[in-house]
Amino acid sequence: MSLEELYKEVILDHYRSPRNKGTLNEADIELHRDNPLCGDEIDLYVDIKDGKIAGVSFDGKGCSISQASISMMTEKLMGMSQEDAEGLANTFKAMMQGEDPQDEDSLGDLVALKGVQKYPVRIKCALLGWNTFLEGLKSYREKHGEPA
Amino acid sequence: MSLEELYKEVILDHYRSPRNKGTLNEADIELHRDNPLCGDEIDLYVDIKDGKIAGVSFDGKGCSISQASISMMTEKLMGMSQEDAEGLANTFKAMMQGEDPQDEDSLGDLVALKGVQKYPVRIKCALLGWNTFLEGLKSYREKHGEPA
Amino acid sequence: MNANEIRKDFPTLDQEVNGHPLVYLDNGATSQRPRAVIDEIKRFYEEDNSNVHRSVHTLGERATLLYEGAREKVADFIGAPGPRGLIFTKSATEALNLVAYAWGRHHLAPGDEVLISEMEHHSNIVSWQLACQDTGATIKAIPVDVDEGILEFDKLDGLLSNRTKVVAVTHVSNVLGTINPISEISARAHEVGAVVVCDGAQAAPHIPVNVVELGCDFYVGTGHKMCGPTGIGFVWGREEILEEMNPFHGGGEMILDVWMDRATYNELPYKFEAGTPPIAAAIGLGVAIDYLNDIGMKAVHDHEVELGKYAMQRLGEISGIKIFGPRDADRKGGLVSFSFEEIHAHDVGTILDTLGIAVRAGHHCAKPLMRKLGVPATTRASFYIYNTKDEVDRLHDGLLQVQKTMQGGLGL
Amino acid sequence: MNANEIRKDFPTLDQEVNGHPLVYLDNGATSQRPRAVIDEIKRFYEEDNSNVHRSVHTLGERATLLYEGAREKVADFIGAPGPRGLIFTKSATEALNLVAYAWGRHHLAPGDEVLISEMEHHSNIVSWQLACQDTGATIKAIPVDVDEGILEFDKLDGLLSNRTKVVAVTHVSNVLGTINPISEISARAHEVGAVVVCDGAQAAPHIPVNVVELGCDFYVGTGHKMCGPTGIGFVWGREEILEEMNPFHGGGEMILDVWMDRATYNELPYKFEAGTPPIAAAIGLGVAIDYLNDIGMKAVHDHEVELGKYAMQRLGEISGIKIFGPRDADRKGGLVSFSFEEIHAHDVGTILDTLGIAVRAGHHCAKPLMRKLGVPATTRASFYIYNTKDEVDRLHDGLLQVQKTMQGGLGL
Ligand SMILES: Cc1ncc(COP(=O)(O)O)c(C=O)c1O
Ligand SMILES: Cc1ncc(COP(=O)(O)O)c(C=O)c1O
Repeated sequence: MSLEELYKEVILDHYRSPRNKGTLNEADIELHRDNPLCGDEIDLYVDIKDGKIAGVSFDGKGCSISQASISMMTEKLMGMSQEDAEGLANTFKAMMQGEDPQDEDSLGDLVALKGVQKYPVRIKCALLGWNTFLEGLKSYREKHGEPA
Repeated sequence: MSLEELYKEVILDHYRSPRNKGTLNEADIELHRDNPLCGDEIDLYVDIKDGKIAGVSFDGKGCSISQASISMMTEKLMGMSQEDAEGLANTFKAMMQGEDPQDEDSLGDLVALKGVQKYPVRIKCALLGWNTFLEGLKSYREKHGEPA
Repeated sequence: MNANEIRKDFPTLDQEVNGHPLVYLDNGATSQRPRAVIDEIKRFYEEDNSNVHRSVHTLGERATLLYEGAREKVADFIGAPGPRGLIFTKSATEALNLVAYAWGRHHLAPGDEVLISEMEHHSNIVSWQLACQDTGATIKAIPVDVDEGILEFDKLDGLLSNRTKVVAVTHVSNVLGTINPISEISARAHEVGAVVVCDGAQAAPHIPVNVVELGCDFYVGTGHKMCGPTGIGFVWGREEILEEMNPFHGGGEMILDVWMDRATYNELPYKFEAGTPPIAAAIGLGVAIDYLNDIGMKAVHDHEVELGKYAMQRLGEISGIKIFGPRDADRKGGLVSFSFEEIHAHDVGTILDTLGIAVRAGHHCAKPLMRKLGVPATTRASFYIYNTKDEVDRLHDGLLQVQKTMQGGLGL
Repeated sequence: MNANEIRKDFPTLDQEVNGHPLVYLDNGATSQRPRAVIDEIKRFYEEDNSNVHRSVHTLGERATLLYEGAREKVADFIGAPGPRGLIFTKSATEALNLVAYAWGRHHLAPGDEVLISEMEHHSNIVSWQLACQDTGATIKAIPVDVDEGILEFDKLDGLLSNRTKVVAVTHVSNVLGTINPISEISARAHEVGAVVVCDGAQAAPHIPVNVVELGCDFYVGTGHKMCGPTGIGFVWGREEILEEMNPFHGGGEMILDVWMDRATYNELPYKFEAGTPPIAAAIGLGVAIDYLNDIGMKAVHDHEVELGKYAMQRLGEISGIKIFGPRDADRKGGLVSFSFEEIHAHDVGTILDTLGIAVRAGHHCAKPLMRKLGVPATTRASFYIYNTKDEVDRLHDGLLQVQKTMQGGLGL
């Protein structure tokens, strides 16, 4: 794997200029998680309106893979229905675990992270934001009596 | 090592017809020892008069190596001075530990046991009687105020 | 399966010992290793050698994939529901001690009982003795029926009670060859709420094993008796039990975070694998398992039953021999323990060695069983996939020579 | 000594990673193995493979002689008075846990203190934490002077008291490279009657070691960091202390006799080696020690000091880099830990790997020290006998590339 294949320009771009960084004042999901292996940390904020993701932001620090992955995630999730968001998260996880999902096209730019597969230790970095989102969504639904 | 080299006729002879087997009624040294590894057991009896070994016998059970070694030992020790007996025991131990002592000639028939060297686990069998004798001699001297 | 073909995969077998072609019948102590295992260890050290888990570099990732791949193979091999409950240790002995420490020290109390059997290996006796010393619990043992060579199963109910916290029994006896009825024992033990530890050191190499069918809570094995390297063993445990257990060794890899005075622990199975594991040995064990799977464990067992039968027949022809264990070769692993009234086991072993035949002579780390059998030691011939009937014949002839040497004139 | 010649003995080094010749600078995690070690493991498995100690057959005797020969080599290598105090374990981690269990659990009590240091590896922290949990003792730590990268030695007297039962300190820090003044620490610790445990995992591979001069009571090492195989470590202990200690694991080989409810224990060192040991790995370690002795440990250290100096100089040229540990390369082992304000260690590690350079990025199993240094992780380049100044240059250039990638445009 060459440097260019792994550290694709789009990853570096999101790392250097993260999108949706900051806090949301009124968030339905607000969750802090970290990756004890490398010290990566994230605070995720999601605002849900009418079953759709009306706002999403994050704060945190960590390696380029985790930060770029989260930044790209926030862009993607914005405006999605809960179900579509959950589906996307699972598709992304499947790709990172080497499963080659059928709907990989839906991932768009996120496919840039595929190279991380080769570094199993780093897969956890790429998944940090997504796992935090899925966990947050689950608690949100339980709180609101929706089927998990 | 061939069967004939290891199980020399003299060893088998002592094993089948052990010399000086039995108890001594009046023994200065009387000691029971065993080799926990293989279950060999020995009772050694030594009668000392005027610094000389006036009588020696043994009882016990075990493998041919331990029993032949003890039987040959009793023959050799009979009549020896304490010092010579101790010297012989140490010469024998040296040989068994692969040290090629200068006075190996003094061992006579005992040289037949040299082949056991190749089987470190069995060296303990060959030494059982001798170590028991040295231990007994040491206590005897301590009891009688002689330098150990 | 063809033992004569299989032999060719085992370089050690192709040598002379004391001027005779080697007959290796000490597989109960340790098996030989096929070329595939030896070559993979060499290849690993030459190409992928690295530490596992926390490396972000290429060699580290390769080593980690191989090591975790080996874990999956072992878990599959014993029918475990998944690899998370499969912990690598250095030996079956360490595996039993892991359970006796990490579970035993935190669950046993005065008045509690540990039920083992009279046919246990020292590793499954002394490990529990030490746990009992530390906790005040006591040991009981299921007796052995010496004539039949089996556990006195009808005594089990009388021995089990709500005081019984652990039942720790061997799957296959290393002295008698007996295959114990673990699933029945598990069922009865679970009725009184005891945890079942099964020592599979002599089973996993020789018969198909499925921990779910056995119903045990812990299952222990060792690589060096099953074509794998020395220095690698394993214990599988039910995940629910492992989850709530204390760790065993403290160190790297088994933690999530560490402060000066406390730590949080990693998920299964890493919580129980502190420090750098025996990486190359684990990978070698994975290849050994591939090798055994290629043959098929049913075929392995069938071959050993056949050899066992033949050995019982040929050795039975020898006057003055006493054979221990079940008479029915179908009901036991492929080994035969025996003794002669007048000849010490060490002489048997040494004379056979001068004839190029390697067997075990001694107490086989089962002193309480020796006492029960009324002998200081036995001689044991234990078979594996590469042994042949010709070798059994060599053993038979060798034993006649032993008798000739020890009892008659040399007459060589 | 000539690193370019030595390299040829290490097959792993002769490969490309991601299209670049491998630069292996992760020796702190594990070293590579010379061909002599790999070949001996193969030869042993092909020719002498057998279990040790209780076999009376030829293969068993050969294996036993090789295994015990390895013990003597290790004992000599660390200046031990003899092999009886030298116990083989599977790793340094197991070795430290052996002391924490077999000594710690039977000598610590509420009110007692275990004194470690802030620069310990988790293996020398968590092992004692678990012992303290079981006994009610507490842990204290000698602080680290972050600027100097050394222990605050003047704090030692204030920390030691008659409550101190154990002082457990690393000989060489795996993060800072600091060589600690063990003989002074031993002397002071002995004044208050404490037992001294020295973690030599990062010392024995790199500097001459003499346990008598160090004055410690236990000394721990690990094979895989010193050219030996994985799965083998050791602890040397003073015989008087080992004699009166309880055993650790219960099982075969560590006993003299066993009854159902009790056992008597074997002499040293076997009392502490229950079960089948990592035979091949121990024999491989013996060959590794021959290999290191041929070079000479003084020469090994000199080479690493030279490389360390050169690395500090070249890395010091890079803007924005922060280097941890003693500035004076003479006073430390051959490793350099560093970080960049704006770049995560994992990105450094991964990008270097794409350039064929293997380093360690992470907390190095030393989380308390990371907290003290105020970083979540560092990058560590650790050297060994086969590393060269050219490789340090490759590291230097690689780090410039890391900065370019992470901070600027790609500009490749
Ligand atoms: C200072 C120190 N102590 C202990 C250990 C643990 O050694 P092992 O890898 O043999 O478990 C290491 C290496 O990881 C170390 O660097
Ligand atoms: C039944 C049984 N349990 C346990 C062990 C100990 O296994 P290991 O040699 O891996 O310590 C053995 C072998 O010696 C055995 O036969």
